[in-house]
Amino acid sequence: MSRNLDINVEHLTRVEGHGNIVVNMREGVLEKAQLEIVEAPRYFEAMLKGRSFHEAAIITSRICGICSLGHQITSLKATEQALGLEVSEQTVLLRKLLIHGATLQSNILHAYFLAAPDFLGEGSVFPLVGTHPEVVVRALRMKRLANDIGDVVSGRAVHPITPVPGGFTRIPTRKELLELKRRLVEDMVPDFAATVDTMEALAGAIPDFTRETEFISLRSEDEYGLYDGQICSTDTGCVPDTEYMAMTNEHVVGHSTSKHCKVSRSSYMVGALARWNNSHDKLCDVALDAAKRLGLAPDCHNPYMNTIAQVVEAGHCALDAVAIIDKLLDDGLKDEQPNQEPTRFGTGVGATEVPRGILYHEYTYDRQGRVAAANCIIPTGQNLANIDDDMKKLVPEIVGETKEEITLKLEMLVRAYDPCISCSVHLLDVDFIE
Amino acid sequence: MADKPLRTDKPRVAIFDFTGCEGCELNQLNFEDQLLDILAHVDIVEWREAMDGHADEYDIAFVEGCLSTPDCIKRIHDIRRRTKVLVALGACAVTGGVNAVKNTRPIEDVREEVYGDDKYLFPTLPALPVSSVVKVDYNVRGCPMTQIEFLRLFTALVMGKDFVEPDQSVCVECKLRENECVFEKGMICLGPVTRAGCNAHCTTVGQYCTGCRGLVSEPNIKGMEEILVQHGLSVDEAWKRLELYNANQLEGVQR
Amino acid sequence: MAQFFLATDRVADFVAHLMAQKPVFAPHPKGRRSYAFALTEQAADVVLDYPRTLHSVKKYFLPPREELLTFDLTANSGAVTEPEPTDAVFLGVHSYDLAAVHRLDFSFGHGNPERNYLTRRQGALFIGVSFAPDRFHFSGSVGIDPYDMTGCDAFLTKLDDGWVLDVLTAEGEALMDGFDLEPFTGTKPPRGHFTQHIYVPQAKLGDIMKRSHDHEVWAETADDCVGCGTCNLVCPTCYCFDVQEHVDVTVTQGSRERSWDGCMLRGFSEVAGGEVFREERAARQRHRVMRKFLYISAETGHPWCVGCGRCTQACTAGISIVDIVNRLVGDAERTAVAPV
Amino acid sequence: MKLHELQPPSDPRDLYLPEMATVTQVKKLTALETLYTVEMPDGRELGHQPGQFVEASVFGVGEAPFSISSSPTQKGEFEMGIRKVGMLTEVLEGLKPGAKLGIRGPFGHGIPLERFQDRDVLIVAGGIGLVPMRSMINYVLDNRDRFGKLIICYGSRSDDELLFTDELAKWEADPRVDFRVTVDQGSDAWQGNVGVITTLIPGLDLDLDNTACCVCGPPVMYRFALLALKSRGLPEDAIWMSLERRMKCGVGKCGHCQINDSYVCQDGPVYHYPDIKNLREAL
Ligand SMILES: Cc1cc2nc3c(=O)[nH]c(=O)nc-3n(C[C@H](O)[C@H](O)[C@H](O)COP(=O)(O)OP(=O)(O)OC[C@H]3O[C@@H](n4cnc5c(N)ncnc54)[C@H](O)[C@@H]3O)c2cc1C
Ligand code: SF4
Ligand code: SF4
Ligand code: SF4
Repeated sequence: MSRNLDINVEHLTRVEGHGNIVVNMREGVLEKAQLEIVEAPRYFEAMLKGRSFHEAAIITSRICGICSLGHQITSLKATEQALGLEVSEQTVLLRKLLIHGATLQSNILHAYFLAAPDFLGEGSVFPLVGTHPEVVVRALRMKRLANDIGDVVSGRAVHPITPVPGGFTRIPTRKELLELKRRLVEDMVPDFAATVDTMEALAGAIPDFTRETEFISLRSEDEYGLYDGQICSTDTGCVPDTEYMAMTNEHVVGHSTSKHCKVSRSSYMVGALARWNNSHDKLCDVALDAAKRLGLAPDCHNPYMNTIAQVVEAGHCALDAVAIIDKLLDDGLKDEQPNQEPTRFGTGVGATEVPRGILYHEYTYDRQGRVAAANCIIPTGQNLANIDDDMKKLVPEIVGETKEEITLKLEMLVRAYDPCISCSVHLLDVDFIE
Repeated sequence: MADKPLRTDKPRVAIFDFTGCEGCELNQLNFEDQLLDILAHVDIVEWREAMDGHADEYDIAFVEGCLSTPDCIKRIHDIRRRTKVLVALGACAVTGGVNAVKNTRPIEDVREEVYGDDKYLFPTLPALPVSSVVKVDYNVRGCPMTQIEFLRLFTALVMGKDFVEPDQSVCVECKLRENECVFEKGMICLGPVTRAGCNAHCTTVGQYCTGCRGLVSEPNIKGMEEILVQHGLSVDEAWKRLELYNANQLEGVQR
Repeated sequence: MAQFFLATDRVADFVAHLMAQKPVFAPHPKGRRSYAFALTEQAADVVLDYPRTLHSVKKYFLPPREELLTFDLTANSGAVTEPEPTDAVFLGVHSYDLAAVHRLDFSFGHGNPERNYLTRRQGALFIGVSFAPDRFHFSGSVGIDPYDMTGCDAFLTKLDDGWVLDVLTAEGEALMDGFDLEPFTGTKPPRGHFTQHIYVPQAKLGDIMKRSHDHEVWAETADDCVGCGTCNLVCPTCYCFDVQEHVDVTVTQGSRERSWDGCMLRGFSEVAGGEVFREERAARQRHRVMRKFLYISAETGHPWCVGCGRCTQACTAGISIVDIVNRLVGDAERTAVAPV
Repeated sequence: MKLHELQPPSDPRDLYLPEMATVTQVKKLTALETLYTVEMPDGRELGHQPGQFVEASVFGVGEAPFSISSSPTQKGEFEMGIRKVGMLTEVLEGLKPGAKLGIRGPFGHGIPLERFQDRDVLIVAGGIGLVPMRSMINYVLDNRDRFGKLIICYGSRSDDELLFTDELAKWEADPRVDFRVTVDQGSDAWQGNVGVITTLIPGLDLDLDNTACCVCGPPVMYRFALLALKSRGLPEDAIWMSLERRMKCGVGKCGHCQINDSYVCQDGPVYHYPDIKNLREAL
């Protein structure tokens, strides 16, 4: 088929940040298929320069409101490594609990509010308030609880307050943790089961599309690695987090204020699907069960399934959060003060799995404890090349469909990555010329 | 309704984002307990982060983010023309937010540092608060925007009454909550010159106030600098801390 | 009335005995090195030997935030929020804080007696405790001794190995009922010395204040003062308040709420149209200090500062009310004796 | 120790609970000012003195002090003249007859009528200061034989901001009233005096030994009006003035209206000039 196609989706909706989808086909030859990021550049690395180590995480959590917790924790890990600050086991457990809360929150938000409207043929979640009130109320209840984990443990779900270099400025009380546990067990577990039912009913709307690519994520031998682990690639195996540069290979691409990344192929994918492919063996039974019902199998190469991988992961986060709370309470909560006495001034790297994929921060500090150099590599930035490559394969496959169908599938593809464009990227616009 | 001043029509609300982290918008989706009540009082006609669709006119426009590109300036004028009430949502929109830290350094250095030789690919301006370009009717301060303040403003707008910003220091709310002052812990704090309204959220959970809600009117900056220096910061570091959220407001203030 | 000995290792039992009868509000550790009055849940949490609490017991009679009315916007009707009467023991109150309560009794009991305050205040029983003056206390200068038992139902005076328990009223006696106590026959140890002093009595201070309206100390302090209001908010005798309306998100219900306010805050003396009557921080500092040592004092004969030292300890800018007053005193004396 | 001496007040009317009064008439005075006629519940008399004020409120919006503009001789209802300046007053402006309004009061010291009795009465009112003074003016007119001459000096920023224009015309026409009015800036149609209010004072025919004067106006006016009155030879103890401060309670607790040791809501708003002339911050 020799078709001419110009798709330009400006300011793609229901993603975080501003991006455009641009597709050009001339005489059946695809000239261009890419996600353009039009978010205004923010210059965070430059803003960090000269700031005190007390401020680094406060500033970097403002890179992105959706993954503020991820940035905060990653930043703290980099700072602690650079300054030689040891943290306690309790601190690590509390941080893991926070990551579970944030992942749960973000995955639920994405599945229900941003992706589900596509499956139901709606433009937003608001019409669902009228048509599926029980689903909306359930989603809100799950989101509330996930956010409450953030509120209780970090003072605030968006731009957390209490996690600081070396620990926490406030330790949650036993009572607060018990209440979170009660709600996780009594509300979240049944709500998760109901979510799987809902998603199962909708899964038929997920396009069937496969493209082999490289998947990169953290993997830990002890658990489903979100807080720490080795950086693992489905192509090349694992390296320690300090060698992160070899696993990203960042370069600037003209159409994007965010930097693109590639490692062994022209592109790679990070995020829930990458974590699934690398670490599915570490998920709890409830999550594995959900995966089976939702048709998610290991080595899945359909990027649209990322949304399903997020749902599966949400179940794991909910249950593992309960396990972490039990451990914290069994060990007895200690009223610890953050350890903020640097033992050295050097370079440190933090790598964390945040909802959209692996996130890296690297800082170098001077002898006054001020940032001398900084580098942040954001998951959505890493995925951009992969999205472009997906589009290049997808468009010819669906070129026989109507412009509206093609546009919708492209938008859904981009949304499936749950891109967080304000970290780096923006929305899509598709314009057709035939 | 003769005996009630409340308005009866549902205001049309639109939400826009400029340069920022979108945490303020996210915070609007985080009103899980109130979202349905809020939706009962307004019609949301445009909100890119949450829905498809576009409207030509609105009663209330919430604007998040600072203005940092020529395109931002164009868009904000357009929004101002289409809306009756314009609300700046969050620190980025109200003061420029953390983005304005870049204004304290030469813009060329900033661009070079992040994008190297590719620096000219992206147009950029100083990070400006919305009010420096168009008239802003109300502010919801904070980074992220303070939820309780958003609700206060929201109810005021729905009732058709004015909204008065608090103009006291965060110390007032901090004391109302009987917190131990973080200075007692050997930390520093910007609460004394920062505008209240957050119910001293950060200091209540043991972190220092970073000044995200902007300055009180007529702040004694010299006095605040002195306090920070007394507590061990260098003058330079004291100013860095003060500028984190207030770089635009402190521009030209004597050190 | 009777004097008993309470050994250190029996204090927790004593607290538990009180708790069995009434709710007990007492000092607890708060934060890294502060104390705050709180409802006692475990007797062992109570700290009797402490320098000062963040807020005084004022917070129980004049809460930091208080609902005055609730209203229903659909019916356009309002109802008073009835104050909860107090039936509790306030354990471990320092003499100056009780003196401050008495000053508030005056402010809320005279003129237009206020039901909210008086209802809460009425049923309060006090067990005072002595204190060792630290570098901020100066209550001795305003006539309040660390061993002063005025207004207490019982009083604990610190010994090396325990406490002297003075039982002072019938209510106090009733509280001790059933608690085994041995009489105390010794003498109380001498009380600790103050390191902070105001050098003239209130009788003279009022006069000095009257003449100090234009003293340069106000402007000088204003250079350092950041107008944060902390000094007002921690003061046990400050009682100014703000009133605000709150409407809930359904826009059908709401409340009229008052909260502590302070004259050091710029907006406090603002009137409609934006004019601020005490625009200068210097004028506000003067008003605060005069309120403590001149205005109400001229009417009652008592200083309205009880020497707790809170404002000085808490001031973010390190401003000391004692230094201000002594500066005025010193300058007044110098001009008084200077040859004409 | 229990508080034995001080019992909570037995008065069932709570200090802070407003009574729900009814707005019976709303009349626009100028672009900014509106006159409200208000009836207390069950038609109860408010029972005020000229110069006193009430705390008026709208639930969910706020409460503020407003002078009572009608004379106590006007029974059954009272009036308030309110300028739109902010949140509450803006909402008040939208009220229609039949609306309910929260009222507490009357509060404060009004004009001490006994000190004005049998003397010539001089009223100096600037701008919205005429609102409370109107209560006194009409009181004097309704009790004509108890007072001497009535002299009114009224200054306004411009002629279209003049309040109560029909009453002004009546006073002007009344042979028992010496009525003078001036505007800072007149329109083309304005034929009367132009100039600030103090320019009216030198020309007044005053019986200096037998005049009681009350002054009310914007903060800046007082100092100049006092100077003018004193330079005419009016003794200080013949002068009263009404002051304005923000109030949150109206009953001498909240501290907002305090000028040195004086609470405007208790000791004022009408003060005897000798009592406050040395009160710094007062004028
Ligand atoms: C004795 C006396 C008599 C008076 N008589 C009259 C009269 O006859 N006619 C007349 O027009 N005026 C009169 N006034 C003035 C009148 O009280 C004011 O104009 C009135 O207070 C204006 O109220 P507002 O709410 O409309 O305006 P604003 O002062 O703008 O409103 C402020 C409102 O916001 C609230 N507010 C203010 N600051 C804050 C903050 N920081 N945080 C939250 N909320 C805040 C206040 O509670 C108030 O409700 C009189 C004043 C006094 C003292
Ligand atoms: S912690 Fe900060 S906000 Fe709180 S009282 Fe201290 S200085 Fe003020
Ligand atoms: S003025 Fe200061 S020292 Fe005096 S009672 Fe108040 S807080 Fe205590
Ligand atoms: S606490 Fe200190 S800095 Fe704050 S208002 Fe009082 S005197 Fe000023």
